[in-house]
Amino acid sequence: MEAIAFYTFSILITGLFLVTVFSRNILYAMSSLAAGMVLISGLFFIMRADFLGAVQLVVYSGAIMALYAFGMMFFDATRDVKEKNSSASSVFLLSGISAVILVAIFAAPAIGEHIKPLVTAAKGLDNTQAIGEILFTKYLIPFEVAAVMLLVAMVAGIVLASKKMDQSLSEIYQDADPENELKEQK
Amino acid sequence: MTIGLSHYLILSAILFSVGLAGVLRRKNLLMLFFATEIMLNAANIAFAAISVHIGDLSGQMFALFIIAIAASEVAVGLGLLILIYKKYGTLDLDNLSIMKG
Amino acid sequence: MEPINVNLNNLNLITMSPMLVTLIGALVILCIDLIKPKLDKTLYITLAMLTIFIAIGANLSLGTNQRGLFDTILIDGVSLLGQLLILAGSMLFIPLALTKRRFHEFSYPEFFALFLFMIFGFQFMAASDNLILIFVGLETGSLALYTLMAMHNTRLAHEAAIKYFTMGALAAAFYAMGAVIIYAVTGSVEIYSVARILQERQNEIGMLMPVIGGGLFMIVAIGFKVSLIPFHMWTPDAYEGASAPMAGYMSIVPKVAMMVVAVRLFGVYMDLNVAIIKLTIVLLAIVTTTVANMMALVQKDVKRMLAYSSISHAGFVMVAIALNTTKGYSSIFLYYGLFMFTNLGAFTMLWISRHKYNIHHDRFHHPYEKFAGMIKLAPIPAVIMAIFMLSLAGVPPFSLFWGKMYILSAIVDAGKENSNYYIVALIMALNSAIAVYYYLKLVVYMFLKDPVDNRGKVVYANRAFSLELVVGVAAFVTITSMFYINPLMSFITDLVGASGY
Amino acid sequence: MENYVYIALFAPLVSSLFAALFAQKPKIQLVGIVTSVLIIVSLLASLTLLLHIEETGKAVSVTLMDWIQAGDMDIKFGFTVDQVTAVMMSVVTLVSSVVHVYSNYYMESDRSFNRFFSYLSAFVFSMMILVMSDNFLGLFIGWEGVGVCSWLLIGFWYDKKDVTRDINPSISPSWAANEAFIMNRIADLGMLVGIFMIYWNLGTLKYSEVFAHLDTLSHGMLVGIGIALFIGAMGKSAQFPLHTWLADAMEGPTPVSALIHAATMVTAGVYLVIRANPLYSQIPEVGYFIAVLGTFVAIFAASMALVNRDLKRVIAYSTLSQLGYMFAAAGLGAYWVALFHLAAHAFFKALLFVGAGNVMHAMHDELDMFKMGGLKKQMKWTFLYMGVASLALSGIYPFAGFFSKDTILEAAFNEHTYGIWFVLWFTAGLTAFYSFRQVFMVFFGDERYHELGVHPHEAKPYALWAMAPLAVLALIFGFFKEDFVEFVTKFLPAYEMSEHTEHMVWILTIVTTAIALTGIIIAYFKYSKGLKRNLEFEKKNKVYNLLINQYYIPILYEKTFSKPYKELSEIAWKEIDMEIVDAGVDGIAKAVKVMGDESRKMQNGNLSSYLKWMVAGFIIVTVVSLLTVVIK
Amino acid sequence: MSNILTLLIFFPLIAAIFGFFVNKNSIRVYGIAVSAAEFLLSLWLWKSYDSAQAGFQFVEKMPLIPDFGISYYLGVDGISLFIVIMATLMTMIGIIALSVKDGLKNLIITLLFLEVAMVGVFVSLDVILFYVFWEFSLVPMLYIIGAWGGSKRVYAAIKFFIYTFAGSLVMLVGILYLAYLYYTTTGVWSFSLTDWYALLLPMTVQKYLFWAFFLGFAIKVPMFPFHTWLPYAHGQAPTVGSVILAAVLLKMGSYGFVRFSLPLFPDASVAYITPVAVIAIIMIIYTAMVAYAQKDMKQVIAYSSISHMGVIIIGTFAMNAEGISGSIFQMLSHGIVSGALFMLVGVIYDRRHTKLMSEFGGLAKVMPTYATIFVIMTMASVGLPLTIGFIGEYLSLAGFFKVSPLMTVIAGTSIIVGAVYMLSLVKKSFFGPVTNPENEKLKDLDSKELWALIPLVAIVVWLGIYPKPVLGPINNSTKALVQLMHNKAQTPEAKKIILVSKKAKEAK
Repeated sequence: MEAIAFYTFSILITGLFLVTVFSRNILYAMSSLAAGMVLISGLFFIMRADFLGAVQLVVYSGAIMALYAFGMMFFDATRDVKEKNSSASSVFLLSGISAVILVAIFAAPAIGEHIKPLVTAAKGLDNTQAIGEILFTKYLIPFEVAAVMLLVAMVAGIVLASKKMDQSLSEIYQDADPENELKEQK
Repeated sequence: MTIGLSHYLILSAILFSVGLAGVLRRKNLLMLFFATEIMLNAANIAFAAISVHIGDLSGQMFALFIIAIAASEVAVGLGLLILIYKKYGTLDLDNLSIMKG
Repeated sequence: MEPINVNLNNLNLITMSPMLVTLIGALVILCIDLIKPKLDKTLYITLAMLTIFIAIGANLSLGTNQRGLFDTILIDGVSLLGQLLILAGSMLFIPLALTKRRFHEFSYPEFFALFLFMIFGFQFMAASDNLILIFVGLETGSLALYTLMAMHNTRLAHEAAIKYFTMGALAAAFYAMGAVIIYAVTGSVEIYSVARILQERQNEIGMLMPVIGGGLFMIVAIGFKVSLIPFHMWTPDAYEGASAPMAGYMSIVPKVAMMVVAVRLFGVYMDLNVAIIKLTIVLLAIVTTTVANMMALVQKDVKRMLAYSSISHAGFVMVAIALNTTKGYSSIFLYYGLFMFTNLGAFTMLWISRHKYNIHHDRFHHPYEKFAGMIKLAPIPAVIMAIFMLSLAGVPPFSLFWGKMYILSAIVDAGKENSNYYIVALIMALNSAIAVYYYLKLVVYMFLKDPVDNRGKVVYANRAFSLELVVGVAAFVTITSMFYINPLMSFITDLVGASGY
Repeated sequence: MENYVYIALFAPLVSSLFAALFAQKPKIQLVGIVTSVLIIVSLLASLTLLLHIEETGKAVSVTLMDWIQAGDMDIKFGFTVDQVTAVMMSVVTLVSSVVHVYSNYYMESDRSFNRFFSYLSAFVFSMMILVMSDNFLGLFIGWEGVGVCSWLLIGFWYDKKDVTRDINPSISPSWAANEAFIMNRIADLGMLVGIFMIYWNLGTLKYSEVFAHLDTLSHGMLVGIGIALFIGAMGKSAQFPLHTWLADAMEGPTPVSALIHAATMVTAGVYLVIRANPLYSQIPEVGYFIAVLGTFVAIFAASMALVNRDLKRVIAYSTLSQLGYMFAAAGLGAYWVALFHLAAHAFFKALLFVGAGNVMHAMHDELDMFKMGGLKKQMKWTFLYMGVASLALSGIYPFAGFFSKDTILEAAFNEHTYGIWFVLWFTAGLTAFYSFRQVFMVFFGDERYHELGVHPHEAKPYALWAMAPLAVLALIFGFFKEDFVEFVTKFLPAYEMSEHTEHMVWILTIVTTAIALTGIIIAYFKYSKGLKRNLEFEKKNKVYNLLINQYYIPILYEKTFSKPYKELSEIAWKEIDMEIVDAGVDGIAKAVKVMGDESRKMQNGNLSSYLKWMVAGFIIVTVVSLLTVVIK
Repeated sequence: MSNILTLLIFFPLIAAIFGFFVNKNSIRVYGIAVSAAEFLLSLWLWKSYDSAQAGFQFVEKMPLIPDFGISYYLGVDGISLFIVIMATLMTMIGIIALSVKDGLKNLIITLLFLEVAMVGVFVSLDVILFYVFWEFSLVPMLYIIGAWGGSKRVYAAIKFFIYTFAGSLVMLVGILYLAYLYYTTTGVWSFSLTDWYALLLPMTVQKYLFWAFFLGFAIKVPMFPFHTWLPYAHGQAPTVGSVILAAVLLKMGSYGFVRFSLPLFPDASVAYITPVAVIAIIMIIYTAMVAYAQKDMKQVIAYSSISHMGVIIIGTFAMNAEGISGSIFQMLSHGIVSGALFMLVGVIYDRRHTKLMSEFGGLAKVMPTYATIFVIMTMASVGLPLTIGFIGEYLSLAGFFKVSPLMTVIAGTSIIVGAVYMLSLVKKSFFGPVTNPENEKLKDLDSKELWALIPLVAIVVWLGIYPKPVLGPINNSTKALVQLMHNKAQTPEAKKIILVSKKAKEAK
């Protein structure tokens, strides 16, 4: 059962992401990305990492994709993107080799074996509870920092996308200066 | 036939490479960002799988934070994209090559 | 489900104090802006400086070798040093906002808030050995940094920010993957326990591959941030696009933060004596230094040249990581400490000469021609700039010579273990000879050529007192280095040694 | 007596410095007078010393001050006046005095009158150091000092331009001066090497100590030292193959030729051999070589003198030839004979040169003897002086040359080196021939000078008076032979003829005189009347051409040394230094730059390729590392 | 006055900084006054120097970076004393003779900075301190060549800088390695030369270190084939630059050999006598030939410098007191003589703005005083006895004769080939008729130039006749040096070749 689900999901995810990567249409790409994300959350559920699956679903498929969608609308990117994609061979070579490398590493017998869990929650808790416990004890600080990071992202997003940036103060010459810079050029 | 850790890891590896291919291939910055999301997701899968496999929660936490990071990156990245879109009117990275040499 | 009891005393909250200070500072600035917009930038500059000042104080008051907050925060000597360097670099940066010309980024309080957030992020990088926290800190800092760059709001700045951002995203993916691999063999994301577990397991079959693989992924991520070739590609463009002080800042603070991470992470590998990683680091460092030097030779813009030069300096420093000696690690911090003043001084000199319209070149703000004959137009700035260049070139008695000497000495010392290090030392030494050419090129333009035409004021265009002050401080530190090297080095060595490196 | 030593030594120095003060001023007669007087003072001091030594038989030694002290080397300015030195000093100062006084006349209208005296006195000073020094390095000071003075004096008329002449490649005073200096330097290297050998084997350079410890050295080492020192002597005394400079040195003013290139400096080599007699007497094979070389030079130079038309060059070759005699004697161990000939030769050869100076003045610096003739009438005294000198040179009784040269021949005979004797004997005939060829060409026959439009005149009386001492000595010096022998053999090894030779003396004398007279007679018949240049002969005759071209040696040197050296230098500079060494260095710099330009291309500004580089870098690093692991 | 050396170093430094405040028009007098004061100070140093002692005097030691064993450690012995005096003298004379009009103030200040570095190099007994001054000396020289030089000045200046810089970086690695060896042997860091002298190094290590130091010094000297920067530097440098470069900066290299290579690596030095001597011989003969081929007066003298430096190297590697004393004396002699020659060429360059020999001819007639001094210097340059040039050359060759007679004979050709190019230079420029009408009205030396040159002439003659006041202290210190080397030598070969003078032995 698990195997079937895994393979189905895997193939679908891979296929969808391939579409994301290779599609000419930005809408398709985004849709397949979103779908892939959803399916990944499915994988998480299979693994019994319920909380993660939920977060994946909410944050990725919800928030992130929504952001992308807004961005896409802003960019008026519904039409096909004309890309002069760089030579496929080098791309495939590079990504193929990295896949091989990764597989080679992951195939090592030591991976995931003989490891004692270090960070565990109290026994008998389900996944979400366990994560909650850990998140607010062990990973409290990363959690807080992540909050700041999101704040930073928010401020950054606001600053970058705001009207303030439309006119660059760095590029105009202000008259507050006694000397006229243009004159200096002569 | 049981699905072991290595299955997930290999899936992760494949997805990582798919994402990598996208990053290398894409010229449209927005779509390039999509590809980076794929790569991060690949890592997430691996983390979750290892975490579940060994019964340690750090991996899942890591995945959680990666999701947060991905979200933040999207926010900043989109901000930057909007900025250059306003200036250049396009998201094609080939146009961004004033600086070279 | 039982409630979790956490003893506040065990948390050791004090270890967070420097970060908290910066965080509060950032939030205060944001709040002030919300409450009363359109306040003058001097207010924010002062606030930021105050914040950093307090943070430095908080930092200095910390004792070494303590952990806090569920062991995610690690305050050891290295983290103190890292934080100090980060804060000091930031302290030097902030006054550069007070320029004569108006520039986009400094006109908005968000800039200063983001700046403090960035420091906050980097501080966590330095003060943690938890890969998650490092990652989050890294991204906080980096995202803020991208924004700060873009806020310069010129075409080049946007281009630079995008390039930096995109490559950063890729590097982040590599970091994540590296962490996966490490996690997969150790079950831990905390470097100290990673070290312990690897030590236990290192002789198991099939360990070598993931250990090395993880290391290599991390090398990409770290190499990206400290700009090792070939992960350096963003560096020249980012420096060129960013404003001069930001470029100077980027050449130090994020690198220092990442160096701390590198010391922690590769320290593990060094202790394990993984020859491949050692070799890779050394080779990358050699390639970085050499190729960057060669590329810097052919630059036409001073800022871009300095970008390549900072790459080559990073490569030079990187060798010290592979040595795994206290002296080596200490000299990294010494080097960056000295490099900070000299390089920021040089960038500030560029900043002083920054003007709005390109005169000499379509693309470049600071082509060499701009400085031609500077000794005749502005003798003292010319001399100071020359001192910075000579210091960067490693000409004694200026500060970087000592840094260079310590690193070379550390490399030579390591020759006892592996005689190939003598060759490394020689390569590095000869690289300095290549490097001296491009530094001299500027000196030559300033001292040996006649002004291109009568545009004397160009080199002063952006002059302001605070900038001069920074230059003065930097010059002072650069010139008088030989008198404080000893206390500084012993301070650093004590701290580094106390951290067990 | 020490004071006399200092007076003899330093009077010329004072004289030189005094003249130097006015070197750039126009002529001041006082300078000439003062310098002459100072040199005469030196002469008087020398003579006093001579007498003193004659009386006491003891050498006078003084040490002026330390000079070089390094390691174990301790060299002082030490001077010692023994019999040989006293003779040399007297000869040098005497000739110098004459030449100084004479120069007042000869240089009277020269622009650089004062400078000339400065140089001339400086030369005397150097020469005095050379002969008076009590160690080899002091000798070397004088050795080089006279070289420089010779350089200055040969090149005295430095502003003359290089001219190409038919018999000499390209010559001017400055050229000749350089040639002389450089050739001497070649020999000086040999001398230096000799000094080094002495120092490292004996630890000292002082004559007395060196000669006292010679027996501690191996024979090979002695031979080495002997050869090295002799190489030095060869340069200064212009022995083959370092002889070419002497003839060219005639570019200098004639008094200079008289003093330096006839009487004193060129005999320094002979002096050195005499001085080092304890050394050379232990290595007879080297001595024999010296004798053979001297003999060869004697006839070699004489042969060139046979045909030369240049008044001064003829005398120069004769000097060369006579130096050969001296070396022959010294080489055979007859040191006092060599010294005796040295002294005698100094007198008559200086006289001859000074006489030639008179002729040159009269002829307005024309030197071609074919353009002279019949000067007897106008220049009676000069004719007389030159006649005396030529007779002395030819070895006719009772002139000085007779005694000295005869003794050399006897010595050669005595040593059973009959080959040497024969050649020297034959050379005596040649000597007589060319000497009188010269006398006849200049003073007898048609007055060919009219073609040049010159009106010859006799030199001023004081100049003629000044020459008188030389003439007198050329006449009578030979009669002092016995006293001389007695005097110098207190220091030099006595050279006794064997009984057999004693018996043969009369026959030898007659034979020698006979050949000399034959030479004179032939010369008389050939040159005293109706002389015309036979251009056809000069063109066709190979022997003539060989001789007039100095056996083509200057040309050979030019072609084998000077020119290749110059060309090699050009190659060294342009091809090697610039094209290889420097270009190599620049090549490295350029290569670095090119590599910079090449590697800069990877920074092409395109984000996509940046990303690819990053991944490629990762893959390269990883593949290499992992492969290493796998291989291991 | 125990810290006279500090004064000697820092007086010009402070004067240079004060110089910024002096008005342009008065800077010349200021420069002369300061350099003269510095020169007098160095003479005072000589006066207070105890010639009878061989060791370091006026020693000052103050920790600078104590943890790393770096200290401010100064001292002079007979070997360095006179080079210091020469440095101050030549600076003073160079400033007196300055004919530069543009940027005179900058030039004088730069010269004073250069003086700091020069004095510092020779009085430092701490290796890092030495290195600091050594490297720092490049900077002012770069500026002097590059700013006041000829048409290719920038190229020449950069070449000079980078070439020497590259060499000395290799040396730095050697220094650091040696320090590390000292540390591993004794457990303390120290860069004090006197401490290092006590270090006995194994032969293999000595070999590597020898070459590391060799590269640094050889480029500075400069030794073939690292010499090509020199003709450019000299050819392009202004007169004062050439004077100081030839007189002092080149001596840093040869001084380095004496001060470092020999006593630190006696065995390696002995083992490498032959290759080094071969290089030196190539320098002597080959560069003499190149000098002969030159068309430019200054280039002749530039190449002649290399040739003379070859003799110095030969003397240094003689490994006995005679040769080493000779080479040190030759350093002084070459400094004075080539300095004067460069100055003389500068004189004619000021008048005619050309240095090509073909432009001249017959100058002796037009400028007799000039010609006289030139000839005196020529004679000193070719090593005429009773001039300063002879003693050094003689002693160097004499010393090396003990090591290898054959090579000495070959090296001894320097007295021949030296005469060839110098005399041909004199002939081409000074003798013959005045062919170029431009030369007919040239002025002879003016008083400023005479003031600069006459002292040099006086020194040339004085030290040629009575070298004892200089040679004595040199000799004392050299003997001690040789003794030290002998004591340190480990290989039998080195023991044999390093020759302790008998007097020193007896004294013991």
